[in-house]
Amino acid sequence: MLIPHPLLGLRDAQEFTYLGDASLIHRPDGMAENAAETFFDYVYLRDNPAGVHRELWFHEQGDRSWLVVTRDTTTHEILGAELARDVALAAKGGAQ
Amino acid sequence: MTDLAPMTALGGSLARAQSFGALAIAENADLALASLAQRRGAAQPVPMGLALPGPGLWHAGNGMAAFWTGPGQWMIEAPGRAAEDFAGAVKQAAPECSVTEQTDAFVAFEIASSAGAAPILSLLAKLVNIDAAGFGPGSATRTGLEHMSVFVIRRAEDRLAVIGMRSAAGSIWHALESAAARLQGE
Amino acid sequence: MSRLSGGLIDRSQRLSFTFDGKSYSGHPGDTLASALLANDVRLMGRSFKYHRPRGVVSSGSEEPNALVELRSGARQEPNTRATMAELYDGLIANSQNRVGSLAFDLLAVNDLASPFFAAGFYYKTFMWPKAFWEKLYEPMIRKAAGLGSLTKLADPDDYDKGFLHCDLLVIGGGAAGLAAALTAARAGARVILADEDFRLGGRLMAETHTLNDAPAGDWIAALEAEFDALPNLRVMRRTTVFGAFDHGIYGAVERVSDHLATPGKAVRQTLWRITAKRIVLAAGATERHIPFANNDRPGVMLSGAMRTYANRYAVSPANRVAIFTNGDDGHRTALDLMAKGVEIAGVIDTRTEAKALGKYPLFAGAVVSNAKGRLGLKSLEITRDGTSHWIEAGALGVSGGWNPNVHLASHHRGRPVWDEASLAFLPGTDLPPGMVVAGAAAGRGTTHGALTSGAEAAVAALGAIGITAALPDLPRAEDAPQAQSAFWHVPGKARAWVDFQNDVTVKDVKLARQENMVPVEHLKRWTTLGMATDQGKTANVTALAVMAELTGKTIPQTGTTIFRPPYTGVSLAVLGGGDTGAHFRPRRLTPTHEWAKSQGAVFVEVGQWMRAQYFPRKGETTWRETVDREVLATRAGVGLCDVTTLGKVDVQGADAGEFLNRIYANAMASLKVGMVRYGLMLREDGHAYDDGTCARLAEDHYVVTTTTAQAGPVYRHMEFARQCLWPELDVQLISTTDAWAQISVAGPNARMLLERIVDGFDISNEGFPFMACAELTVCNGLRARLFRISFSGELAYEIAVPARYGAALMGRMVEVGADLGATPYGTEALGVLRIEKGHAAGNELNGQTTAQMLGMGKMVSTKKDSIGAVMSRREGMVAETRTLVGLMPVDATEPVTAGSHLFDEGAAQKTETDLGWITSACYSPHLASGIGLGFLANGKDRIGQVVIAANPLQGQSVRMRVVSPHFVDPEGGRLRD
Amino acid sequence: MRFSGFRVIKEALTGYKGWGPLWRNPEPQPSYDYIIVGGGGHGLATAYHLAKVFGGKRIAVLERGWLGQGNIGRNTTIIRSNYLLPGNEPFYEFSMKLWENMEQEFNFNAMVSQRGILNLIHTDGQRDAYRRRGNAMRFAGADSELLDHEQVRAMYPWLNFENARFPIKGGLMQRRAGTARHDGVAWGYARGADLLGVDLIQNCEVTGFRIENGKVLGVETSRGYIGAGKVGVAVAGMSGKVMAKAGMRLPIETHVLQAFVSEGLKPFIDGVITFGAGHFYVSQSDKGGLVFGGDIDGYNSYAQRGNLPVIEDVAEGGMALMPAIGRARLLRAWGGIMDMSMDGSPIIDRTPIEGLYLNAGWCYGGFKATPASGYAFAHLLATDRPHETARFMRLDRFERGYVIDEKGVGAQPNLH
Repeated sequence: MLIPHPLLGLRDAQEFTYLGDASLIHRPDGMAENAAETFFDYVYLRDNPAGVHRELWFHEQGDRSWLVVTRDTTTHEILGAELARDVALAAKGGAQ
Repeated sequence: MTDLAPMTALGGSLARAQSFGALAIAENADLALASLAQRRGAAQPVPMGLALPGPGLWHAGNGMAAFWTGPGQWMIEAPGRAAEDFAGAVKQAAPECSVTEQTDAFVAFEIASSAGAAPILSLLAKLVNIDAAGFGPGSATRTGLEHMSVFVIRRAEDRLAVIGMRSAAGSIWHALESAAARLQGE
Repeated sequence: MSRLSGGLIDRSQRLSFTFDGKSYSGHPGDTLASALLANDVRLMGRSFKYHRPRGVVSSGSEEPNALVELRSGARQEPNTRATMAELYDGLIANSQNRVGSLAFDLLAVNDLASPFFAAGFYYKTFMWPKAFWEKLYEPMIRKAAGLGSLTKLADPDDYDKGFLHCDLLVIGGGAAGLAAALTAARAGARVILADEDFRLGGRLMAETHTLNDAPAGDWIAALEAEFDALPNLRVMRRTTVFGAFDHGIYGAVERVSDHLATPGKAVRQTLWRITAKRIVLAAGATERHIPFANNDRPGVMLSGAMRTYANRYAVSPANRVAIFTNGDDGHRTALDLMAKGVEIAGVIDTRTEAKALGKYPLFAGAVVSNAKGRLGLKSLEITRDGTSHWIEAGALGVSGGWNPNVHLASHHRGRPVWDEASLAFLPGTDLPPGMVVAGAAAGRGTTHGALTSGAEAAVAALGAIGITAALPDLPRAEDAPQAQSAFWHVPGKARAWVDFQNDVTVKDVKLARQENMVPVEHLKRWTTLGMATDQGKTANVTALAVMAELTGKTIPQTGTTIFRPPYTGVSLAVLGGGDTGAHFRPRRLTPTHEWAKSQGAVFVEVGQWMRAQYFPRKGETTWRETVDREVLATRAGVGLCDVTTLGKVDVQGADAGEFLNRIYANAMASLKVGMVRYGLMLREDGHAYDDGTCARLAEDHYVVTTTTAQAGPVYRHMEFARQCLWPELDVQLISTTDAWAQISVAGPNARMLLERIVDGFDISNEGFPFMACAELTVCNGLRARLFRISFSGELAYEIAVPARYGAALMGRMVEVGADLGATPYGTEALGVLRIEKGHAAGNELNGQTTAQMLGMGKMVSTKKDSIGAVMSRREGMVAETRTLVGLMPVDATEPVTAGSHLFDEGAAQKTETDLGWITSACYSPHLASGIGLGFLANGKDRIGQVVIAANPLQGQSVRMRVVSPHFVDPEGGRLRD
Repeated sequence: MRFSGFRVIKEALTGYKGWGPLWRNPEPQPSYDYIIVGGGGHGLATAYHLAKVFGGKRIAVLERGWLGQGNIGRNTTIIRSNYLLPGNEPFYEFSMKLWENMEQEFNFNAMVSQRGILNLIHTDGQRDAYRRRGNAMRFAGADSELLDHEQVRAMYPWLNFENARFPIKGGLMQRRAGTARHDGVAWGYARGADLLGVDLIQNCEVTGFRIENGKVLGVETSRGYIGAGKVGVAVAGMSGKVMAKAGMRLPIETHVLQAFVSEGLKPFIDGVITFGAGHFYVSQSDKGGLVFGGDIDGYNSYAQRGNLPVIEDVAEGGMALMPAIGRARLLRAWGGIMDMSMDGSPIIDRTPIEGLYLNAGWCYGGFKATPASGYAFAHLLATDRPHETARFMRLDRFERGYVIDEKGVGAQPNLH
């Protein structure tokens, strides 16, 4: 597979380490009242779609960026890739 | 100056060098390295007057060079300055950055061709999954090589540097040596 | 005399070779198969199940019969297709899958018993008596099965891997592929043309068709000259593209030296990973045979292969040859052979309206219904309108139509589509992205069709990536429609082979139908159809057609087979690449490796690292003796150990403290500059992840250490936290593991030793207390880092210097500390020291344990959010009562063995009563007893009690006293002195 | 019809006239007491045991394609019970005992062959861990032996002992482990179930569940609605997709695992060998092919095909361990989709929806579990209580903190 790195172009997927669903970016608040429930959901439950999947890849043998890659799990077609850091910052309201 | 005697990454007192037909591979034991990372929200620095290159690039100037290693991160190279506290010097030049000594974190191998670019390209094809067509002089990237991760720098049409983990120097040498020797056998 | 005139062989040179020990000769340009035929050898192998005598069927990689063991000794290579083995001088080949000689295979008795061996028979028997399966039936079956043999000797050859990139990959160097490559290369695109053959041309070499009214060879030669001058075109002969993988990556094997006796300095084969923007598949087509009774006699072969042998290799399998065909194609063979002086016994054409195209006997509307000649075809039975007669023939060419080679087009699970007009499966629309199919593979099998479709495919493929290519002037070529009528098999009661190698007959397909094994995958699995080394290239479509006929369905309703990589067999050695053996994985050496070697150290693999395990001295006879000495020397004087392998991560930035607070279960932001703290990391699921120390060198600068094993994962995890979880924090990370040689200096004399090398730095207990750290210089100005931390329980430090000075520093410390008892120690002593002190390591931190089990439950702060904190409070984890304890045998002479399980005395020992296990064990010279660490249910409450350490695996059962895990200095006084 | 050697001879001499369909092709009934979704190994074994052991009647197995088309038809055929944890080991040992008697029971030769499995040891730490495991096996009633370097060498002298990156220091041996002919297992259970009256319905895809008031009433299928008393789902890699139709998210990800077979060779390897320092395990089939595999590809996938790097990785491991296989050829590679659970262990449990039961999370280890999985799932369906050996394989263990994590890698399915 080839991963379209947003800064470096197409890169051999072997340079990357796969983690899983990009929802792992959205870590719940561990000090909240309902943390037990939200963390169970966060750590263990997955949509596991047969189709478009947003997922985390780490460019371990490259620039050490975490990427959010959008990929179809039925065809392996890659629909896009972003720096996970940008995705995470956007989710936090663009807080700089 | 310390009275301890340094040892090269390959375990010798002298750097190793060997030729394979048109290709010469040499351990560069005197290369100083320091990493430099931008602090959050800070402007991109110009340490010691060296313009820092963008993603995938290497740039030389002022007797030094720099290559991009990640978003907001570079490696600064200084030939011949391995014995110095080079990171200290970089930190002084870029006090607002995070600077880390990396000289001995890596082993550098300089590969030169006496027959132009072709042997370099053949070697690249056997070593790493980099499309040589888009990897002209001034390119630098990190990639996998025989289960290791290395920086590959195209210093010139006929010159290449492979920089990898110092502790794996022997394995990297073995990979380079085997590939070069087999090219010779073809 | 089977050599004909002409052909692409070099008659000026003679190559000698042996087959089954007998010497023959051939010429450069021959394959083993063509050379054997030229020497009148028709019998080349035996079938898989019935051990039927077999001859060569094809002239290419689809060959099911002529499989040999090529070469000898460690280079012996089983199941090599004689049709693909290029002849070289001194070639040695042997037939396989036989007991006795090839002509008198004792296992041919299987053929006589064949009624008992019908499809699926073994599922129905061999069940009684039960014990007989492994003892009798199965060994018998295993011996009889299999094909060629491996020698159990290591493959002596070298192999390479490499990476290529191109705009267009052209797979197949026949008419279509050549036209595609020419078109694309002239347009300036980066092109790779790969063909499995050693010569370009594909079927152009096998036919007598002209191009621009001249022999096709002329055009190929001109083209090759032009190719040589195009730097943007890489022609790869002897290269099989075997698989289409994701995103335009194709696997290809180049047989660099397989045509030579030995590879010499080069490699035998190279595995290429080709990344192509676009692909033209021009893999040609494979001819089908037509099953009839005894159609597997040596001498019965594909009609197109017969043409290849005649035109390319100048050989005919016999002097008198017949053709059995369902279309015009068979007649071509007759004409070509006649032109070379071979006698045509007749063309048997299933079509009643068939016309002879030359002066040969024609049997129109007839079939071949039987064949005689066990070791080589002698005669054929021809049946027309219910009457039969026999004719003499030494070979029969069978032409049942052509199957496009759509394999690579289907590697992404695309389904080929049945085309009734051409009676073939054509590539569907669900091709791998970027692929265009051309030539016979796309059903455009005439020479003109192949050339034009190849060129058009290149234009279209390049157009899609913005490269404009022009159609070249293509040579004038034949474009005759090939009339053909569907005819799949000759009905009859005797066995008619569908799959030659695996001995699947029409009867087996019928039986599968009768037993409701109708879905094509059931058919395949029940009969083993298409599962032989040829993967059913010549069998599958025919079998589908037979099944369709039986069920009254159409062929597309019956199904298609799924093609999977590899297209043809790929040697495991080339897939495994060059570096195996000692270079299977990188070897990381510590900075003191060379020094340790000079001291006679014994090394041990620790993940990627090689570490000194112990340093034997003269007179020491066992490793234990050495280790005991190293441990005692450390506790009594000072020990030195290279601990560089521990991961080191440099953490900088204004928010470094806050960041580490969230990474570690315990607090790090509150750590004072110049101090070190032990830290425990949890995984987000609440289990212990890694431990180590965290040193604060400056307000905005920490150095984190990890365990050796987890250095990579922890760094990745920290980058995840930095980039994905808390990108708003100002933190920068970089690994510095290799940058610093780090040496542990442990023992009561540690300070005295260090005082001799530091440059005027106060390391007194007051000036540099337990858990202090500093940047300083040693040995006259060498920059260094000093940490006062202890893994051994002794007064201890770790000193770090730039890695290139590691060996020198170690040597210096041993030298200046000689009077202090300075002793290098290895990982064994390191292990003993830490077990004596009760420090958890890999055996305890195995990913299944919790902070609570490690006795560190209280370290998990409830005042802050940190990774894993929430999940560590789940019911099941809180309820866990096993805790880390020390264990000592009641009788000190008894062994303590890690991996023993703990039980109450007198309890029945089973899963339900299991109380825990011993994680680590060693002999403690300090206590003169074996000791262990272990996890024990309610461990804290059991201190002082006796439990049983059961190790039935090794027949051990030892009474153990439960003690504190801190065997040495439980109060920690030594650390702080 | 009963199969036997005598019968095979008789049929051979009389033109096979007596051989009939191995199972019927029934039309679906309007409703069943039990519907098993998934005609793979686990589904077929469940139906068989439900009918045979628990007296279940009116049972149907619904299969989207052909029987045994999933992982039962493409795996490396290994059976073993060499697990560590109490949540797993008794279950797999129960499975092992069922394997040992299944063929005589369902009258079909599935070629269960106990030629042993050898897990190689390369470090002292690994030896400690394997000793712990081997002892755990003993306490659960399984067999295990710890071999030293010399014992391994005596068994397989041609492994790479001389020039190995990771020297072989010994091995954990389970002699009762081995292989079974995967298709034969599916067919044996299918035929057995059919003979007990189970309707095996092929080409019948479940497209939805009819659920009212938190109770399942039946399933919508490509062949119409079918009512059900209880519905058991055993669809392996499709678990996420199928259970989503019932509105459930699972602690499961779907991944691709590749398996490989070489061309046929004369007997070379007797038992199963696993090489822990690389990613490689191998056995040799009765037909002569080396059957081997390694790690999963590592990314979520439903595509049923893998990529080249894993093929290379597995071959590298193979070459490192046994350089004598270099000149054998890879014949076929195929990818199956795996229901990788968050702790690497399976789930056999009720769901929050009444009447809907789940059998999933087998990762790439489902084949060896086939008999016990079927038995335990049938037990659960019939009695609403978990089978003794499967009592830890609960769906709520993740929330409650009772994970069964053999590898100790936590909630990351691609590492299990």
